[in-house]
Amino acid sequence: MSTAVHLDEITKRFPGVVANDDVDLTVERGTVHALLGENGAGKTTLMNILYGLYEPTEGTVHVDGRARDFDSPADAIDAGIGMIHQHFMLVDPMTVAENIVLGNEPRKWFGTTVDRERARQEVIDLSNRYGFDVDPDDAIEDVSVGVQQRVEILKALYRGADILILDEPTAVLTPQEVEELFRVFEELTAQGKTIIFISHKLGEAMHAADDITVLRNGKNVGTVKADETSNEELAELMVGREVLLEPKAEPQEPGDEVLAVRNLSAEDNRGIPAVSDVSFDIREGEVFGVAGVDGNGQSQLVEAITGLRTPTEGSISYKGRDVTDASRRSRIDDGMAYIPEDRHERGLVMDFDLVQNGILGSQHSPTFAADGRIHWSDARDHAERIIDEYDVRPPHADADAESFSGGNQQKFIVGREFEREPDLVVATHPTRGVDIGAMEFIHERLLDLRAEGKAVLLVSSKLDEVQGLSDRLGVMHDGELMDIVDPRNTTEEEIGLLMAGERPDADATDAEPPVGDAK
Amino acid sequence: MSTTTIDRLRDTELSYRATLAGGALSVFLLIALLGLAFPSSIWGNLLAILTSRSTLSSALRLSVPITFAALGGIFSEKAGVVNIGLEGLLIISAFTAVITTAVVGPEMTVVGLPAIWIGFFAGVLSSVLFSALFAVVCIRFKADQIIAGLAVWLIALGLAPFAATVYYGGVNTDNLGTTLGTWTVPVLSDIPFFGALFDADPAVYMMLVAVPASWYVLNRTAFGRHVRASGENPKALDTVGVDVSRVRYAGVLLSGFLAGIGGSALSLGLGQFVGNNQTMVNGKGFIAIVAFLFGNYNPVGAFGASFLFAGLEAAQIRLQQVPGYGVPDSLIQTIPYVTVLVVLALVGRTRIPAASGEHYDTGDDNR
Amino acid sequence: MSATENAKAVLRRLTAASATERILISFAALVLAVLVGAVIILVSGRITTCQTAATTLFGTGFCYDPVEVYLVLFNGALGEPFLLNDPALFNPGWNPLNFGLALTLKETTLLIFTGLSVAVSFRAGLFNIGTQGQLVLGGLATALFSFFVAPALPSGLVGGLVLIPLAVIVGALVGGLYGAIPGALKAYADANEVITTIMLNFIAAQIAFVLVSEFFSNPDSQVVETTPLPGWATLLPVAFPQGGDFSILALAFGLALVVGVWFLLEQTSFGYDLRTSGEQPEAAEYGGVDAKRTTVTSMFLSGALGGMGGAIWVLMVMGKWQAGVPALGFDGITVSILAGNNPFGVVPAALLFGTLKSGSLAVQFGTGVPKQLVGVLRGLIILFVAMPEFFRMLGSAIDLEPDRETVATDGGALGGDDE
Amino acid sequence: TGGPSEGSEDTTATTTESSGGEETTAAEQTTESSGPSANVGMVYALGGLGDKSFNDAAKRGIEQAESELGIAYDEAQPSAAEEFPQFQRRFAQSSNPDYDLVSCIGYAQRSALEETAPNFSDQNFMLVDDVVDEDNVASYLFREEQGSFQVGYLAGLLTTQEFSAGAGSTTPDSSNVGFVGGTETELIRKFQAGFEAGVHHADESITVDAAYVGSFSDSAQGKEIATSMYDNGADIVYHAAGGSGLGVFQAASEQGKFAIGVDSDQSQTEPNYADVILASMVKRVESAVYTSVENVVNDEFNGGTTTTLGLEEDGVAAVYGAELGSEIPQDVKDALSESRDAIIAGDIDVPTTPE
Ligand SMILES: Nc1ncnc2c1ncn2[C@@H]1O[C@H](COP(=O)(O)OP(=O)(O)OP(=O)(O)O)[C@@H](O)[C@H]1O
Ligand SMILES: Nc1ncnc2c1ncn2[C@@H]1O[C@H](COP(=O)(O)OP(=O)(O)OP(=O)(O)O)[C@@H](O)[C@H]1O
Ligand SMILES: [Mg+2]
Ligand SMILES: [Mg+2]
Repeated sequence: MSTAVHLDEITKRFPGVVANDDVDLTVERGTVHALLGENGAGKTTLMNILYGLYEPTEGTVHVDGRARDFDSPADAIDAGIGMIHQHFMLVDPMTVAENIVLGNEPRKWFGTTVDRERARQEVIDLSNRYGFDVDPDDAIEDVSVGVQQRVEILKALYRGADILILDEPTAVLTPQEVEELFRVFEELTAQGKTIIFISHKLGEAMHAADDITVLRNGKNVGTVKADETSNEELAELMVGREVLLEPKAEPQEPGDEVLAVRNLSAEDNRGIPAVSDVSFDIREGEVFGVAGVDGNGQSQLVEAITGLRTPTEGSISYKGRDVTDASRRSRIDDGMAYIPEDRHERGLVMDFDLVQNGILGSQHSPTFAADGRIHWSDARDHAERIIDEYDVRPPHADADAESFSGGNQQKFIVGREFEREPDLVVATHPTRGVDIGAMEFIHERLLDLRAEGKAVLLVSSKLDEVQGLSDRLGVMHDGELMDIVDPRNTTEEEIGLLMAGERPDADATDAEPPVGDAK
Repeated sequence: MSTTTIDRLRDTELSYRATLAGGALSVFLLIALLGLAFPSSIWGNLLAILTSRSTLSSALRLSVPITFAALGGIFSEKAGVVNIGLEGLLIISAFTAVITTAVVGPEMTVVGLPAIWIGFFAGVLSSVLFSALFAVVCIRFKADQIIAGLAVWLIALGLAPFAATVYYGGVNTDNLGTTLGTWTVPVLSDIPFFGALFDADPAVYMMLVAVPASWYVLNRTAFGRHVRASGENPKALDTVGVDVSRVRYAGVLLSGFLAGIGGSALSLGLGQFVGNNQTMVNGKGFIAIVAFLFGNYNPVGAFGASFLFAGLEAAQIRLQQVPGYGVPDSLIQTIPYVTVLVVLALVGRTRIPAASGEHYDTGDDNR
Repeated sequence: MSATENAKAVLRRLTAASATERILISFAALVLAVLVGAVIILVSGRITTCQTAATTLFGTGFCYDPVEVYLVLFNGALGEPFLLNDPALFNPGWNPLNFGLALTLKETTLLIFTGLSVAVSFRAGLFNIGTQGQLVLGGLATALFSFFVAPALPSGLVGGLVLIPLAVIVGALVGGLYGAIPGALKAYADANEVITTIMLNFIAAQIAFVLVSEFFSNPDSQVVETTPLPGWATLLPVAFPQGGDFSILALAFGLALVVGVWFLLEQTSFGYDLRTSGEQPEAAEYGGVDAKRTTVTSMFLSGALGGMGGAIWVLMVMGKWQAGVPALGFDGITVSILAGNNPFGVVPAALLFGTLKSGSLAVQFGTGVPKQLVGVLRGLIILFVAMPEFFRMLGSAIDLEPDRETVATDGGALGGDDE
Repeated sequence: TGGPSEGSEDTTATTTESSGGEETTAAEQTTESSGPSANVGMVYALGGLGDKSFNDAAKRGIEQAESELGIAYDEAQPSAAEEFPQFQRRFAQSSNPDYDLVSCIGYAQRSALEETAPNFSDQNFMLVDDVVDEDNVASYLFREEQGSFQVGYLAGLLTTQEFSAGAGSTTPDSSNVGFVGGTETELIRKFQAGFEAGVHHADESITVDAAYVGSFSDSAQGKEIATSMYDNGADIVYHAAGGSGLGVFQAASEQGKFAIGVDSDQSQTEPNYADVILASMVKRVESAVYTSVENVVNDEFNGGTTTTLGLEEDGVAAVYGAELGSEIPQDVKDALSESRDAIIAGDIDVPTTPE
């Protein structure tokens, strides 16, 4: 086995931050290498350096035994490196084929014109070679995330990549799609390709990788063989202390009904049906979980419940009152808290400081405003209290929201919403992108609320999270609530099948058209 | 102008076009019907105006500056740089074209090139240089594009009349006594109505070439794809090894080039630069922005919209002269603007390139 | 971070410059514009012809002397307190209450209104180019209202005290309603406000022209204008010379509005809603802000301020409405940009542009440099204000950049410069 | 080629056309010589100098006064109506030099002057095209309808016959002529009214297509309008549109038709189009300006009076084009002198508002 990549004492400094601190990393050819670490550990930065997006402040990159000085991704591509970013780098309105050949378009007519036929053919050939199923003529914005990821991989392969870097490739996939991806890994390594992938998930790394490197605070804290380590060892390496891996909600007797959703349907922004005929209810002291792969209507469902989207059909009643057409504000005033999935877009005004962000949603409430005038001193006390109680760091109420890390932003939002003294908490992906410490904290607070008799609607694509916290668990697929299960008596595989749109009694419903996977 | 609220509207795009085209067609049919039924009524007059060769040729001529500026706007904005300074580019090129011709001497020829064509190219060059300044400010110095665009407009709006006053003693230049003239294709120009297409200003022919050419460049060449990617998702382009800044510079310079043709054609078609008030450009650059938004960033659509505005203007000029009905001219002059409003109210949003107006940064500090 | 997020972060940091930084940048932009303007003056001084050189640099004579031009400009705007070529320097005959200063303050006052109008809409995230149209129609409404109501009122001070406030309110209402149109089109039909306001400017000018020329024209005049209002129905100059077209009352009112708008934006729930929708519409919606209503209300407010500008133009400057309304609304955009859309910033920005405008006439008179120079300067100022990054780079190149605090756990978001 | 010319050089060289614009600043004028016989401030109409029409006519008047009466002058070209009072006041206020007369060109200055004049009762003003009833203002009006009648009559006579001269020609079967106005105001309607009356005096059946540009400086629009008229069959188009009129001449030239100029003899001010300019309705703004300056120099300023100049006073007249005039048939010319006499005698009553 030869060495494909060797990173030698890489240090990368950003203004005010050392993202990578003297990192060594060796990846053998033809292997799968996992990179683990908490948020902000420097994983992405390290890989961006390998890909030529960033120049290291210190240290050298060796590929195939030669020291390289990449000025741009183009150089890295020439050296046979391909990278699939955490957020896909695809041009939405362009087709699959257009995206794959972007920057390397085959030309005709003396180079003046893109040879579209040849581009299509090359894409088809390539995807056949690796057994991918993609239609070159689909627009990216019309295909599923899984397909988009395959397009990204094809894009790298089209450029002759031998070394593939994938940044958190499994974050948005169903367990089945994850399995499929790992199968692709095997196919690729069998053909001599080298794979480096970033993950937060210990199990995946153990399962799919040959070697695992853990980063913490920008430093390499250890490289281990996947078959010689344990979850516990990895977790400790990542966090630097022992952690509680799986939250468990103790059973508890629920009280009165708080939220009742009946036959709810809603459309997405494009006017395409996104939620169809969903019914469930949540009672006091109960956590109702919603599991599903991102983009199966959870967002629209939550938006309808919280008043950000008008349902096309069905009704929502909250605390015994029909609120189907009630405004967002009236729901806030009525004690509905909401941790939105997108903290950058919705949860916080990035240009406002925490004092101002602390009253987002309460700007008209008598607590902070009288006669239309805001009491800024009360608002400041409020923000400082949240910062204090929810351990927001650094504790600067006057700093703009933008200047806080994702985890701290999330803690602030969680604090603000929990401090509303809500009757219902709608929490979507409350721990997305936050590190394990913060995750633990948020889980504890959610369970506290439950213990206080509040109702919680928890939406997450992290199966272990919803499974561990919920009293009842609804699984969504293509806008439908496939089933409501008892999370304590259901296996991950069963839930995974529901997420993929297959009902357990699949034999019985075989005749029906496969639900939804339109792509 | 936040782009975050703008949805992906692929599905409605077709219906958008259909609505526009259908609307225009049905209005025309209605006029035709009424006109044929009551030939001596206002509708009859209107029909006669709309089907006259003179109106067509006027509409073509009037659409030249708007179309070129709109094409320029498309390239710039598709590449991710909102260019609200098109008006300024038209002004600066219109002025430079005339002053250069005047300095060279309108009757002179230099190496076989008549002075007026030297002026024409000088006008284009000035607009390219101006857009280069804009590009550097926006791309290198990450200026707010809208504000920088306004600045380009304001500078041109001050500079051209200023220079005219320095040189001529008044905000208007003298008349050159010569224009770009017309090119007439024999035989074809005798066709009724459509003959206007073959008996037109040189700039009209240029426009009729530039529109499909722009479409081709945007949709069929690698450069065009890079332009689109740069406006939709610059990082995607960057990560496949195409220099986003280069593409954006090219897009902005191209917008200067195209707008420059429009500006030169505008003033040299008349042989004079008028610098009063909003200058002779008088909002055409802004109408161009409306035109390409209206045409959904498609060069052909933008031309269609420009032609619609110009056609309304041409019809309006003729309608004014129809005796015996009492609508004040100023009211007729609002027709194009009201039309735009009504259509916008009915059709609503257009799809703006996702990353246009935003800076692109590789995110690293040492490159 | 995705590309757009990343780009947005950069954008945010650019616009979220601290107040001191903003002031520094505005000042630097002014200085740089003045320098570039000086070069333009010199160059044009070579293009034009004259008998004697105004200045000689590097052995070359120039017809215009930039230093003189700027001195004349500011001296003129103040009403010539200095004798530029006289050793005595101070003009003993200078009276602070003069025409030159009145002209400067008149422009300043009008620009405060239009600058506020634009600032309010920009803060709400709406790119309102339509202040001009709102001003035109608001002014017309004021003129017509006063014209028809004045006969019913006792003339003199009492009548004025009743009529003028009402007339301003009418102007504000009409301007506001006209501003609400693009607001509603944006909110309910998703029509781009940049386009609609540009269109509405054209339409307003034409409609006003037709209304006046066809129905309300002054029978004694060749010009398209309304019949002049009686003196008591207009804002008369207090202290300043008669005919100076400046009323300190209007300025006081404008300054009061500055405070009012600031209060509204920063201290009230409505202001919070407005700013939130301007910064991040999604977050506003999330926070229970009715985005559509806020859009319409903000545009109404912006239009009302523009309409008041028109009312003041009619009541203080013209005493009637006349076709060919000056481009005060467009100037408001530049004022607001220079002010960073901050109500308090509007005052110095308006004063600067008012000074430039008023001084430009003195420049043309005193030096022969065409007054359009000021238009160029205005554009340059805006251009430089748009590129704070340039000054940051300049600043760090000559090591003026103050060490800014970096929050420890943050990715250096406050650390600013990526170059 | 620009820049200062400094002492030793031939000073006349700097005022020749070849070196671009001219420089007339206050500083320069006053330091120039032993002292002019009078100082005059000129405030031109919107549209500015270079219109080859109205403002340029006024400029000719002041230039004539400069050379013949030895006065000095400064000029201001307002770009918006709001600048009128400012420029008027600056001249009135100035003590260096102290202006003996401020000439306000164009009706649009009236309301400004109504405010300025009483504020500066020691300052003499003159106003062209409208009346300000103050003792220190001399007002000058013209009977534009009379001159317009004359050119209308000419157009009416020529359009019905076969006539070809210079670069243009008419067809006898045509039944319409055109009128292009600047902005639609009472004053310009007078031009239209006179023109229409003249045309109909020749032949009742000829229609006059009339349209307004909306501006005195939008020659592009002027060209579009005139082109549409020629396309519509008009042989001759008369304009009263200041600088916008240039477009009318261009359209005529491109279409091989005729145009009639206004205010100045435009076959001379626009020599490029002399081959299509049949005639011009001259309005002798220059003589109004000259006369008022002369009055001031002679201490005979006629403040508080209104001078009305018509055909009789030679304040307005139809003058034939420098190039085409000689080709106009004599019988047409005779008819025009007849109608001129008839108007002066009061036998023809020319309306001042269009039908
Ligand atoms: N362009 C940048 N400018 C400044 N700081 C940056 C930049 N990119 C990353 N950082 C900082 O570097 C550190 C490492 O970030 P990086 O994105 O590599 O983390 P990560 O391990 O990939 O985290 P995650 O698991 O959340 O993706 C973070 O503290 C981040 O704040
Ligand atoms: N280019 C950059 N410049 C400045 N700060 C950056 C940059 N990129 C990332 N950061 C900062 O780094 C910190 C953490 O970055 P990271 O990539 O982990 O994203 P995150 O905040 O966890 O977001 P997500 O929710 O997308 O995971 C944040 O404070 C972010 O603002
Ligand atoms: Mg990462
Ligand atoms: Mg992250």
